[in-house]
Amino acid sequence: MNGAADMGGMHGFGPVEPEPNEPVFHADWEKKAFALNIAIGCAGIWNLDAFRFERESISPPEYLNRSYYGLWVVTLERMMLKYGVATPEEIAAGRPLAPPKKTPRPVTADQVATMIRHGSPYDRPAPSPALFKVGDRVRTKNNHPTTHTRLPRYARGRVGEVVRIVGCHVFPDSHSQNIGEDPHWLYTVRFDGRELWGEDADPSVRVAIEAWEPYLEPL
Amino acid sequence: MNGAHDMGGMHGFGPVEPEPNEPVFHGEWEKRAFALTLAMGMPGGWNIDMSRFARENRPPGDYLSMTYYQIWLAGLIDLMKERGLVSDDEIAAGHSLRPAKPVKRVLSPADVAQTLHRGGPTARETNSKAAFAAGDKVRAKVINPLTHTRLPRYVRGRVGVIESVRGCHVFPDSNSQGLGEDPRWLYTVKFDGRELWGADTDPTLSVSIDAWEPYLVRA
Amino acid sequence: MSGHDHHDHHHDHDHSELSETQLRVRALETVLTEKGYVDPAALDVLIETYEKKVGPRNGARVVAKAWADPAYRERLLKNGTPAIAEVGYAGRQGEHIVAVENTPKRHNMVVCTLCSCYPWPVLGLPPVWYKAAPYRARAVNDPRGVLADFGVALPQDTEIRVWDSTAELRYLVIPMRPAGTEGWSEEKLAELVTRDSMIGTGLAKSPADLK
Amino acid sequence: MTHDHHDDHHHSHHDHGSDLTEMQLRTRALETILLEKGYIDPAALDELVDIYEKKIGPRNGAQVVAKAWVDPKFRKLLFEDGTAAIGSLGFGGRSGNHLVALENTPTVHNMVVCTLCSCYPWAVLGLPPLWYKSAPYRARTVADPRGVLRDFGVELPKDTEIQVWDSTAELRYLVVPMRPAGTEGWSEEKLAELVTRDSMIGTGLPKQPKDLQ
Repeated sequence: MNGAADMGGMHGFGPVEPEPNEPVFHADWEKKAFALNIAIGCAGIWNLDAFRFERESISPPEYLNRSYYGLWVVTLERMMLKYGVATPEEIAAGRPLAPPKKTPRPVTADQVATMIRHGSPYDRPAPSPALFKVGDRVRTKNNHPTTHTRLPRYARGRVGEVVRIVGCHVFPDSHSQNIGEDPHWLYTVRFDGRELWGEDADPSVRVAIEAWEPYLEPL
Repeated sequence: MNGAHDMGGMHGFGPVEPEPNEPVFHGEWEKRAFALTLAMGMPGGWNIDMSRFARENRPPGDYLSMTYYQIWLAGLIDLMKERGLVSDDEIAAGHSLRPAKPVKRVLSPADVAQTLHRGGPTARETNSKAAFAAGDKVRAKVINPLTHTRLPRYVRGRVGVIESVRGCHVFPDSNSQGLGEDPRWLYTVKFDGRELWGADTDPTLSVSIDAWEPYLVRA
Repeated sequence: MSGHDHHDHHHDHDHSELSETQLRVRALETVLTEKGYVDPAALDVLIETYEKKVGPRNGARVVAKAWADPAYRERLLKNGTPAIAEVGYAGRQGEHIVAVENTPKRHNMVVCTLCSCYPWPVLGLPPVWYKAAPYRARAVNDPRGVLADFGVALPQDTEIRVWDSTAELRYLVIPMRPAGTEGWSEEKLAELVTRDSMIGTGLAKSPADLK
Repeated sequence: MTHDHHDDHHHSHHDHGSDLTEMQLRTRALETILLEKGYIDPAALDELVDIYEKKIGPRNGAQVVAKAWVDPKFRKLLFEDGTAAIGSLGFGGRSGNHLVALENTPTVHNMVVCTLCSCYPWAVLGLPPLWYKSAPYRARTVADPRGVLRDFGVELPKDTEIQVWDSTAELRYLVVPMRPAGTEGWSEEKLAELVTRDSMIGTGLPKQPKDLQ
């Protein structure tokens, strides 16, 4: 979707302001917001792509004016409502008013380390041979789905070169809508800066993205 | 400038919510903000393109959470401060703290009707020849200036057809930077919806913009 | 452009915001009048003009005349600005007006995705929704969805032309004349012309609506 | 770009008063609901926080870079199969399942960003700093990387090619900066001290030996 999150190439945000000796978390609630999301994220109720789509669906003014973990809290609430983990009344009351529909399988403390070590690999067996190979010139499609996609607007309808075949990966555009992992071949595609930003862009700049095969068409 | 104002094709803002029997102004301050902005144009000495850039040139998060006349007010204040007509301490104090800068003219009540009637035509005489004619296929250039432009992001790089030649008009990209009116040929360019938004767009949709010659190349 | 979809956010946002903005405007007006940059009486005339005098009734008269007078309609479609001046409307934000006509096969819709360009002389100042993100964002890529927000559904095969006012050209939609209005006077016809029908987010009223 | 709204600008970066307390309340409410419904184990939350606040951080990546400076065999593996290479040092898993190392050379400088959200190689760099997740970095890096480098006080020769990698999938990138001169014979530990977090994102360069005096 073309939400506020897709901000590559936007202007007006001012300079980058690194914070000297910045702490990992800026408040206790941020620690909780982080941990809650990771823990419940691994409980198999929803997937990461669906979580990202929910977050980018937050209205642009709110998205741009919430802090990073503020967005995590708002997104967690929306996911809990959407996936039946809690009702609006429970969120408002700040406590459960009924037992959970399905008995949950929480991640316990002793499982955390292995869960982190294992991570969640996205590569899958390939259902078909790859269409493109390294060195191929491709054009990204100019699609504007209202659902989740990982093809940023600044790179749509642009010509680039395949610089890596990553392998077959879960396809977020389908996975986020809970219509299956739908694995597709994934490539790293590199663009000349002038192809993205115009002929007077810095000639020394290249920008690469990862793009699934459905994003690409042969030149 | 790729600011939040350039929002054609964005998602996530929700439905259009027309207000039944909406008043022209939503509060006394909106009337005064509206009138102050128009009245200050004469003594201020800025043109409409400078005024538009002053409004769009602000952090996207702020732009999207300000109401229409709050943005007008913020733009007016920036224009006046840039020209030293007022300063922060005066705005804070709510009073003039030092003598005014001399200005060419002040809008008098008698001027109002006449200036409104005259308006600000942007058409200009020229002896240059238009590069394009109705029916020509053109491509909107990929440009991403940090300064003011009237070429929305959603058409950059896309191919359309010249629908009509509108004559020579003041060129905002120059006029907004005080580089003179720099009149250029102006065309209405028609784009098929699928060219803008992808193959599965409503085939009955076409979108046109008014584009100055420097925005276009022959396709 | 505040977030409409968050109604509570919108309102509590407004109360604290509003009083602060009222104070800022009052401070500005005092500073500018004390410095002599602005004549308060001129402000009142500006406000009076656009709150009371200039509004969509102007455009309705133009549309009604185009419906009733084929020669006028021809002149209007060929060159909007002088034709509209014949009826007495011209000037600021209407220096270069283009009239676009709806037909059974084509529906026109006007937007300014970049700010709020709107034909003031014939329609007055634009409504909030015209200047807000939901309309500006969706008019260009989902006009049928926007029409649905206005309760309007067009046949699937009707061509939809969206005009994004990116220059100083201002567009006025000439809606189709409703059936059953033969012999009507221009005044009566003008009553059928709604503001939204001249933007393209609505249709003209039918005679039944006037009963 | 006038920045007179600096305070507003900041406002959108960090929580201001009301946002903070609002967030504390909302988070507490969520935790209570999820805990009492049995969805979470509070001890697991503490463990998660402890791991990412204290255990996993940029020192992991510094160790990888130092080894790549010293050990040609490891360097070759790192650029052929980043995941296996960091795995051999015990790093991997979450946000490190598909790691790709990027080699800075005298003619090519790499920078990593996630314009769409905040993708970052947790396994080797821990959780991302605020600026990495903020709009100024996400918006500008793909279009004006040299401008962003200036914000970090870094100026590269005009003809150096700048490669920006936008992490749009689950690949996670680690920049391997050039080894500073004057470090012949240094141990991996000592070399690792020169490797700053920013130099592994591409917004900074490694420290020089004299910086360690």
